[in-house]
Amino acid sequence: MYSEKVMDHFSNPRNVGELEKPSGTGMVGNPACGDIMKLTIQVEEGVVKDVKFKTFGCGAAIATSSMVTELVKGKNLDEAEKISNSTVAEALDGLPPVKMHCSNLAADALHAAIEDYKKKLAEEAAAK
Amino acid sequence: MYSEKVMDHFSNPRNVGELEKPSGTGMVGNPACGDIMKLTIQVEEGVVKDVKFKTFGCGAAIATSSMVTELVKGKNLDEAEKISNSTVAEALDGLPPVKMHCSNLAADALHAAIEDYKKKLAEEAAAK
Amino acid sequence: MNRIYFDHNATTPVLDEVFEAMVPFLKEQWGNPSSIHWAGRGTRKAVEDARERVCSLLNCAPLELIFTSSGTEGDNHAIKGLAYAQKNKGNHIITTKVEHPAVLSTCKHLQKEGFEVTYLDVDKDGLIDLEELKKAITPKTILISVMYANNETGVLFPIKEIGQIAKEKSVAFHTDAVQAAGKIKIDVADLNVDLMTISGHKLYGPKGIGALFIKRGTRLVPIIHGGHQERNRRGGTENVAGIVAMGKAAEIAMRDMEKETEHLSVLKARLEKGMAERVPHIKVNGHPERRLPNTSNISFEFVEGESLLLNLDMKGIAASSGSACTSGSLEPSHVLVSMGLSHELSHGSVRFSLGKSNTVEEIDYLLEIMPPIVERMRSMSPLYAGAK
Amino acid sequence: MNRIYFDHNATTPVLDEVFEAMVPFLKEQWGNPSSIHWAGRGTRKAVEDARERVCSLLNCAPLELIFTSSGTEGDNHAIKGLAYAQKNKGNHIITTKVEHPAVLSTCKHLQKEGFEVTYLDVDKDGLIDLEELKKAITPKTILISVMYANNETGVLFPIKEIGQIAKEKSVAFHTDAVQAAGKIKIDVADLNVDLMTISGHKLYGPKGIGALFIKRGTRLVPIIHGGHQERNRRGGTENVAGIVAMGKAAEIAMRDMEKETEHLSVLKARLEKGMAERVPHIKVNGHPERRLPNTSNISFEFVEGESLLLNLDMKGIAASSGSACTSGSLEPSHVLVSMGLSHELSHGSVRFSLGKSNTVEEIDYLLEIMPPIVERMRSMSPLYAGAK
Ligand SMILES: Cc1ncc(COP(=O)(O)O)c(C=O)c1O
Ligand SMILES: Cc1ncc(COP(=O)(O)O)c(C=O)c1O
Repeated sequence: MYSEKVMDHFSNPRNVGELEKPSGTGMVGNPACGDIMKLTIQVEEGVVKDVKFKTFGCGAAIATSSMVTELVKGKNLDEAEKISNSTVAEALDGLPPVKMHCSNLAADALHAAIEDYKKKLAEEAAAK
Repeated sequence: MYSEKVMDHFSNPRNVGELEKPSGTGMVGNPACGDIMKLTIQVEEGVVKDVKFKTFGCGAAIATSSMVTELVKGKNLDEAEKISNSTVAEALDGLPPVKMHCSNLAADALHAAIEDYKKKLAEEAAAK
Repeated sequence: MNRIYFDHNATTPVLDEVFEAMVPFLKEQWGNPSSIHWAGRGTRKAVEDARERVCSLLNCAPLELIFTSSGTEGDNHAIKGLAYAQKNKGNHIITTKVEHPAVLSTCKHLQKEGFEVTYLDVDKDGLIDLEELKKAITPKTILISVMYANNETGVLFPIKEIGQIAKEKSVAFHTDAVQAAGKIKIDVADLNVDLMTISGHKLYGPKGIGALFIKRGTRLVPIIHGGHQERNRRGGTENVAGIVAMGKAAEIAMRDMEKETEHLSVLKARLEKGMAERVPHIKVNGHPERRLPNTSNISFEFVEGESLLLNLDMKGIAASSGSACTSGSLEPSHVLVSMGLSHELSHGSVRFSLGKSNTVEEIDYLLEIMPPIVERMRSMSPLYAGAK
Repeated sequence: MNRIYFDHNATTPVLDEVFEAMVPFLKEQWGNPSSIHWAGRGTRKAVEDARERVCSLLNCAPLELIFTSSGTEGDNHAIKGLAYAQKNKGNHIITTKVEHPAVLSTCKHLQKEGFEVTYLDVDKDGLIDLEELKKAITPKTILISVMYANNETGVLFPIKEIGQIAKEKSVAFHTDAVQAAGKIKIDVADLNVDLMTISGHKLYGPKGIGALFIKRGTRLVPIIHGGHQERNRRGGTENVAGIVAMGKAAEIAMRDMEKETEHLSVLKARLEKGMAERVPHIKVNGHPERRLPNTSNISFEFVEGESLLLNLDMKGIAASSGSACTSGSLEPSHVLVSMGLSHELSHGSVRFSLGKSNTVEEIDYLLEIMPPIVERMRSMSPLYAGAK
């Protein structure tokens, strides 16, 4: 059912955990769907220096979470925002059709985290 | 499908043929049903002395024809008239359910032959 | 006693290769194809590989084929499924008088539900008149169902021409190809067919497995609702071993088709020529050329078919009278009666349907024993006397 | 790697004895049971012998049982067949929210055709309220369909009591006994059941064969119309090898039932007790006592079922999450949700369904590897942090 890459990321997920003081946090999904992803990012000088994930979900959900952390690390925010769910699925050599929707939201989590970071930046700027 | 007795009478049918000068002739069945039986009887002093059959039909039709000739030979007319289709079927150790109707009309042929004989007798008597 | 099987249209033996192909799926690989663990993964792949093989036989795409449990189920699924799906468009179905009971009973059932069915006549050769078909089509016509090859006579219908007519009138077209598949080349891409039924046990696979071709875009109401199997078109855990067997059987049929056609044609010609030379008062039923290479339906005047079959059986020869499926019945063959044969001639028919393993020697043995059998049965027939 | 199979509710291996019984009907005895010649006679007898064996398992008469191609077909045949046969009497059907998709999809389809369906709720143990059932019955109710044993949780429904209610109200009663047959004693004579579905591949027979008990006098509209097979109740050439296999499987199930029940109960108790001791935050789903001897459905809080299954699979253990038939879906189990479990708990469930060949060692291996797997997955879960 799953590609070897998916199984690799599922069995050896990269960057599991939660950053202690993240620049931004993204949480997407819902329990009805069976997938919840939480992504924390550390942004320094416009570059994603560190990233960690926690995921409740199926094999696809965990593998896409892991993959998105690999893809984004070291990228600047512009590049990071261009990472889409299909970028992630492709990097994993594809996902089963039934998994293309619900369980493929790691990029959404990333974008939510970036948004959160930007919002915080704006708030900080406004507070100054 | 058929009992051994049926197969015996089918493979070695008794009394096949047509009497040259029968006392009575019975012909029953129709081509739509796939069975036609012709029974000729020789009656002497109220007893069926000889009997022969010709049958167009399936295994059951041929076996019942053969069996009825065996059953009736030597019987007086009263006894002969008591032979029914179920007597014949029983004597053959039964017939498949689907064959109980159409192909089981040897006794009918016998009764038709006896009727024919009686009619002729009556006509002869009337002619005298 | 030597056993000779001339009843391949009733069912075929399972080829050794086919049996060998299914064994692993009964012994080690018995997992449910829907399971995501080790036990299921191999069987899912096996099902999809088999699907591709069957698709090759018909020249269709894997998405266009579902597995069924029999030809009968396939016919029901195609006809009811299309009728229910298009009942808002119309309620008229056209078929022929000589279809298999799987089609006829289904159509009769639909009549009870308010559908109207036209049963086209056939001529003495067993073929329909295409002009009549055209005339029968009304704005309410939603489906034409005409068999590819008749099971009793082997008569081949002009499927491509019918498909063309159906296409012009935008009417869906189903063909029951149960007797054609594996015996002659079929190419659905070339045929304008929307639905095609086939069955495993008529092409040297096991009983209990069949397939239905559903052209892309053709919507059917399923007859077996359930899980997501077969892309929601037929529920139920897949008959994996049967499916694998059907795939193998299809592959072999493709591989051997040319050789087999040649082999069967030679045997059939020998049978028909020899029988005509040796037995008077016989009639080969069905169009002289437009027939399957393996099927010879012969009426023996003045005698009844079953009694001939019993005699043949006692000599080890298996043949049939009418279709195997109606052999429990006393009705004369509806196919032969529709072709205008008298009741006697219809009742007096024997179908010899040949197959892979039959030999010239077997045909010659039949030709040797048949004349005395027919002669003996005729001597017992009240119909014969007059004819002599 | 050692392979351990804990997914017997999805499908079972074909027993060697069962395989051996079917081989002759794929190799030498491949005749059509409808044929009157030598090739058909033996297979007709084999079919009828098998029917008697399956009837013994259910305690019904041979006339009351037809063979189908699957449990799903049986459910469709029973429910649609009864609904169509009695549609003049009423259009209301009562079932439960936790039926197998074979029943649920069929009922949903009937709703599209104008039938009304009541789906009874279940309580946290997975059982229906009999008072609610009684209240749901109206003069228009023609059918009650309640499963014998739930496939996901193993919960056993009070079939005898439901049958009594149905009888009092003169409503037909169908039970999907696919998961019960072969695992617990079934006696239709004692149950007031009119229709009962069973399936071969859940009792160590092959896939693609099932049976439907139809109580004498119960009229159904067939879903597969065709020849005269199965006394006109289901057309199509019989799946002889499958039927023989199912007969053998039924015979073995009868023979070994007591021993198996004991064996499975011991294993299940060990599994549930051991798991509770070793893994915190788990919940065994379904009524504590009224369950099949072989089924353990366990929710592991904070983690998702499929990821547990993948981990188990990597260690050679086959289990399932939800029913195998819906494992291609992302919906949480409708059964667990109906029992009031949260979406998280429903998604986090694993079904261990044990079988004949499972051993204490296998259970112990599972108990050994499960805690670290769950711990690892929980450490990755955003839901877990809060709970600690
Ligand atoms: C309770 C129940 N009913 C029906 C079915 C369907 O049976 P089959 O797979 O034979 O179609 C299953 C099995 O998947 C089941 O568990
Ligand atoms: C033309 C035709 N259609 C349908 C069928 C039914 O196929 P099955 O026996 O697989 O149900 C048959 C075979 O009996 C047939 O010859």
